[in-house]
Amino acid sequence: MIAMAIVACVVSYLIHRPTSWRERVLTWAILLCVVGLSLRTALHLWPNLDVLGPLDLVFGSLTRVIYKVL
Amino acid sequence: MEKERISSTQLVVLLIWTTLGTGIVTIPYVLGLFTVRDGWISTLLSSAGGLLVTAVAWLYIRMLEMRRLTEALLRTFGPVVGRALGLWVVFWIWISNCTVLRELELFVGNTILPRTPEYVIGFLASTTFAYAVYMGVEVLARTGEFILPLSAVVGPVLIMLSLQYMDIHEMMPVLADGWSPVLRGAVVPALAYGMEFGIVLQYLHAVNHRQSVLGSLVMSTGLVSVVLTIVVAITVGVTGHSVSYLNYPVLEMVRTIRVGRFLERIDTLYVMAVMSTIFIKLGAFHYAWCEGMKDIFGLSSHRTLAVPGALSVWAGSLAVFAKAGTVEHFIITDVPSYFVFTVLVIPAVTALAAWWKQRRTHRGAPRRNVA
Amino acid sequence: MFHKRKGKKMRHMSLSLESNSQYGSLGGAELGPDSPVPDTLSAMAQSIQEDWDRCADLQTRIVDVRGTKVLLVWIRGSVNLSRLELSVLTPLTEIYRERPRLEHIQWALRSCRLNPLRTRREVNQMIADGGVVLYVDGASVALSVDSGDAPGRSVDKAENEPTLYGPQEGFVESLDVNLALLRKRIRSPHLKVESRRVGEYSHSEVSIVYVDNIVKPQLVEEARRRISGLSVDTMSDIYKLMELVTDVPKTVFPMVEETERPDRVVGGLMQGRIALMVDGAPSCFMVPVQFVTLLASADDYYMNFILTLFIRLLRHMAFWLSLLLPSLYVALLTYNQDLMPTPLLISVASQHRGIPLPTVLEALVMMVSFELLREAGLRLPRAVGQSVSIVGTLIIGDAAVRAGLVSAGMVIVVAATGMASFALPVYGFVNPNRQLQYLFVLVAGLFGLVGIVTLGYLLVVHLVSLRSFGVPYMGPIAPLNFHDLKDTFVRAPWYAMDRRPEQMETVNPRRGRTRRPGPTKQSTGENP
Amino acid sequence: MKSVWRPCATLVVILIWTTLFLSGCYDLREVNDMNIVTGIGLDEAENGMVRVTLQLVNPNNVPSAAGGQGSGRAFLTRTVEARSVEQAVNKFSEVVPHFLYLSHNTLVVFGDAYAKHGLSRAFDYFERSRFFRRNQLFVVAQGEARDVLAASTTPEPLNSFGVRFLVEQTARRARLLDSEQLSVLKAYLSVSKSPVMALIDVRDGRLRVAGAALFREGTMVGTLTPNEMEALSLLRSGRGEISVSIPCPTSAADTNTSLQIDSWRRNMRSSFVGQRLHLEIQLTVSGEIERLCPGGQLNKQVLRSVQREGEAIIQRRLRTVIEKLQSDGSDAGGFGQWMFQNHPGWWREHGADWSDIFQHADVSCAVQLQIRRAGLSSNAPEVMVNEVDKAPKAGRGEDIP
Repeated sequence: MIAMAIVACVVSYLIHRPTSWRERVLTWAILLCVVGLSLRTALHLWPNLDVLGPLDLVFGSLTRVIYKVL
Repeated sequence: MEKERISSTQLVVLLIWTTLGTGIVTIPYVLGLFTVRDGWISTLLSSAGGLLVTAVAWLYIRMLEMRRLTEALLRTFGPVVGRALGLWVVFWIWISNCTVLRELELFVGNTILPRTPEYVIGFLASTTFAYAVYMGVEVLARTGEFILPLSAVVGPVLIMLSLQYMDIHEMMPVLADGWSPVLRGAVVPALAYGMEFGIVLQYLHAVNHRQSVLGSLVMSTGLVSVVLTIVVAITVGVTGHSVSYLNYPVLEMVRTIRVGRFLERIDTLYVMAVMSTIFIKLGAFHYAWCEGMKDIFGLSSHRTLAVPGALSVWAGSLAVFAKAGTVEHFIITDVPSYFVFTVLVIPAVTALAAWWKQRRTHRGAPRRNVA
Repeated sequence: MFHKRKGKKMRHMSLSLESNSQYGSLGGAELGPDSPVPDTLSAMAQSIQEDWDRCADLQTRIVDVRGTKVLLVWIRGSVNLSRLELSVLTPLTEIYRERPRLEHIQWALRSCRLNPLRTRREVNQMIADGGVVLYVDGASVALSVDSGDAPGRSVDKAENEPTLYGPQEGFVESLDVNLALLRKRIRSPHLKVESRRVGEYSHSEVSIVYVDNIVKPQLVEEARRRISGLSVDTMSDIYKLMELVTDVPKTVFPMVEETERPDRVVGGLMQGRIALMVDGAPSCFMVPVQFVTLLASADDYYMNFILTLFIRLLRHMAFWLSLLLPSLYVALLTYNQDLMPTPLLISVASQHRGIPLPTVLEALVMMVSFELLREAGLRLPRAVGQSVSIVGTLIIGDAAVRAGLVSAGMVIVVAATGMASFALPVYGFVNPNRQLQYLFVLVAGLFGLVGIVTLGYLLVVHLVSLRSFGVPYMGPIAPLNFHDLKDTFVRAPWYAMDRRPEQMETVNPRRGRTRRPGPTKQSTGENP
Repeated sequence: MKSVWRPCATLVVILIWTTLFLSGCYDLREVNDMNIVTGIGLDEAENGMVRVTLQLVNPNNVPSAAGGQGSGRAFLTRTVEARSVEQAVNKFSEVVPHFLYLSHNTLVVFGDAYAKHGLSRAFDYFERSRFFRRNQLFVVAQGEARDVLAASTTPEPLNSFGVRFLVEQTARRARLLDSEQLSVLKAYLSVSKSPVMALIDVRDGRLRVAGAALFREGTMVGTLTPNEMEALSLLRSGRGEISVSIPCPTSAADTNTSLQIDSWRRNMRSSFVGQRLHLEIQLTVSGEIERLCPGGQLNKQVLRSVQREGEAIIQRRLRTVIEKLQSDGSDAGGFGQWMFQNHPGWWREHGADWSDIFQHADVSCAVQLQIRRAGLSSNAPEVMVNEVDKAPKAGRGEDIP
């Protein structure tokens, strides 16, 4: 998966090359994110990375209220 | 380059696929957790979600014309607050798309490609929507239009074939357990899947008339809830109480079809049909994401991030929803209020803020007819 | 709306009779400088000799007409000599005025079409076009006499698009004849023909043909723009033109409708499309084109409209079958065996016992050998071709199965695919389908039906993203246009097709106002 | 700049597809490397083990139009013992070359010992596995499932198809209720909780449908004979071909009047006598005459008496089967389902004790028979045999029949 991610990132950079520095930075940031996320998935690094945690905390309890009301 | 436009028919088709794509897979399952016999009432009630979105969209368009949500946020709240809110919206789209892609990976992996790694399935899917989004909104809409007749043939045929196993008594007695399970069951279809219609706010720039937006919303809400109701009713009628423990009840409904010795085990076809509609859904969300990023970061075109963004959805789907149960947990407990906040509250607040701003600038001056 | 592909380089390199200023920079050796015609015969003869140096087929002849020397130049073979004799030489001998001047000679030759030529370039062009150039000593212009008779064949049956019913004439290699074939069918001054010369060496005539009170003006404008931007050395066939004026060069699907049938062109013109013709090409092509029109055959319009429905549907099916059949078979055999009925699976399994190749490879081998067979049959002379097909049938059809190299099912599938691809009315679809097959078989071998659906989806995205001269390729299906669906899967009866396709945005959308036919009240004798 | 990168991008796209290729093919299964499983048998073995028998197709021996008739049988069976079904199925990879392909399974046979011990432990496996479809047939073997799967079903070469044909053929005549996994599980999950499955018997290596197995909550509690099975199917509205024979009053033993019943409707009413449930079943049956007693004439009186006697016989048969159901404690007639649908309020209070209530319920049936057709002749031929030289009876001035 990591190999796939890296190759795909290079390809995506080649398919549409960003024109300004801002686009370049953003593109590279996202691509690095991709590689990072796939590293995390493939190697189980940072097992505590929980994007959903905060969402769950805030909205999960809100939804529970909805269910309770009904 | 002439501005790309989509017709109201195309918008309706796009919205229908946006909701039905995964809705048809997940909603019967979610319903089965709350109610079995009265599931069809819940899906009928779910149109409330779409109608809420329509109301907010009406308010929004009245105040902010045909501007994209992210664009409007920047104009109304200024570069800092607007960007922050815009990022919130973009993140919402991204995480929804991750959920959808993860659902697709699980669905395909669970049913027909058990041994293929999920990331390969996800990658195949991401190439499709990356390409479609790269080609622009017109292409996306047309692809939806092209798929529509195919599904419009396959769907009814599957439903007709499974009707022979349907037992209407499985739905009797109506409301035996009171309204509470029915209402609870309606929460997810209305507040999670209904809210997905809110994606339309990112498409406003591409639609021809403002009336057509509201009309399309109402129409697709109606169509989706009718289709879902039919599907849920038949699924319950065919599979009975098994709905409460099956992961993919509609799939099971299709799996029971057997006509003679020749026509059976056609569930793979159903998986294929669902797959192609989910591709559209992914594309629709991803296009909205790309346009949002374009507004927030001032990019030259939505194409800039079409491919990297698709890759991030691919990697994100697997990283965020690592465990299988996370998706369902997220959909059932977090998504309803999360989506309501993002799709209803933010645009409504934006519209009100725009109204307030307008009033402040016109204070003292003779009142003009804004609408 | 139109793609801006043409680079800057191409735009200012256009070459035609009108754009003389470009001439010098190109340095064409055969044309000589763009100077006026010399004013003495000897100078004229010399300049022609210079320009046409080492051209053995050039014929010059100096005639003395009562004291005035007249130079005649033409190219052997492209001029009808007896006509030259009759229309030029004989009248010249009948001039009785001494030392006749240019205007006298013009008067004597009044029965011929004479054109003044003012520059050396014009002179050389006329010689190259097969005309006779006549120069009168001391004149400031040369004259061209049109007595050309380039070799060519007569109007014949349309070999590549045969139909059962309807007219059988096909285009030939002469633009004039082809235009006449069109004029024969549209007898109206509204049929416009705009010609331009394209090709630095060939100077081929390229014509834009349209009906001016039907077609959308912007379409003609776009065609003019694309053709005037061309810069090539020769333009001897329409295929080069096709590639050079298309919207999307990177697609395997035909983006123009090629035809050699005048009746088909007339039908296209009436839909508000334009035809592009090239002198020397026995066919022409029409733009814009839509996918569905490419699956229509001329026969559809000559046949009963109810019967057409089935045949059209069959063709649409043939398109997708020729694309997908082998890959579906591979997917069913290697991934999705549950889709097959059990008895069929059992019989397939028993067929497959002992076949050494994996199914994907078996399919690829069969497809390649079929392709080889087809190519061999196509290139060989007809007499040898037959023996190739016999050998092929024996080897592939029978011996390979008996030897247990391939399964009988695979032979059937590959043969059926071939059949389906030959059922397509436009040859432009056959090759893309045959080659995309391989891609589909590969993904079917990797992911089964999931792969096919994914690649199919990508293909659909590609197809709907295409535009031909601004008109969506997959219209009227996506984007949907209910009105235009009248001539897609069905061919509506003519009385119902009273409007031209809306997606062509014609100026005059109405075809006619014929009522639905049937007995009138008087004829049935119903009470009033 | 871009023009240099484009071909590069193309190349790398090809590269990435290649990497995809390397990770594909995980699910590839060549058709010649598979054993197509068409039947599964589950038997109880010693020490709580389960004996799983698989029926595998032997493709070369399946007769086909191309003439693939080999010398051996079209299928073979293999047996493995293990602690559970899934373990046994996994264990087959050690026993048979070529991998098992379960997607085409069409028949599941439970040995009666296994069934009496409870089927619920097998249900989850069959429901969860992606290979099985819910349209496979569940049957119970009278004896060992292994023997059923090994028996010959000529002329059908494949045993499992043969069994399926047999069961479906019988089900069409309403001797059996539908016995597919879907309906079995639906019945299992319904409030009546009483599935019914076909019962297959092997005698001299040949198969026979021996009736039905009655279940309560997944445990086999009894069997019904084909005759009782017909009565059970009358307890639910439906269509079929059930024959009812009425003995002739005078003639020898092998003559009788036969009726063929083709459709019926059930109506029910419930009432309470104290705590005791009283169920009133009203059955409307319609059928045609298949045969009349010798000398029988279709006049009003005969018709009425045939109808009366038919009604009485059906009523008797219903009474027997209801008593059987009550004594076995199986609510296969779907009475609980009916109570739940029509009296959900009552059910909420007393539903938990249903099996007890049902066992002590007072069930009465009333049958109404309608004779719709009389076949191709009106009277039996014997009526005319002594009077062929005379005009038919009506011609002689007698009452028109």
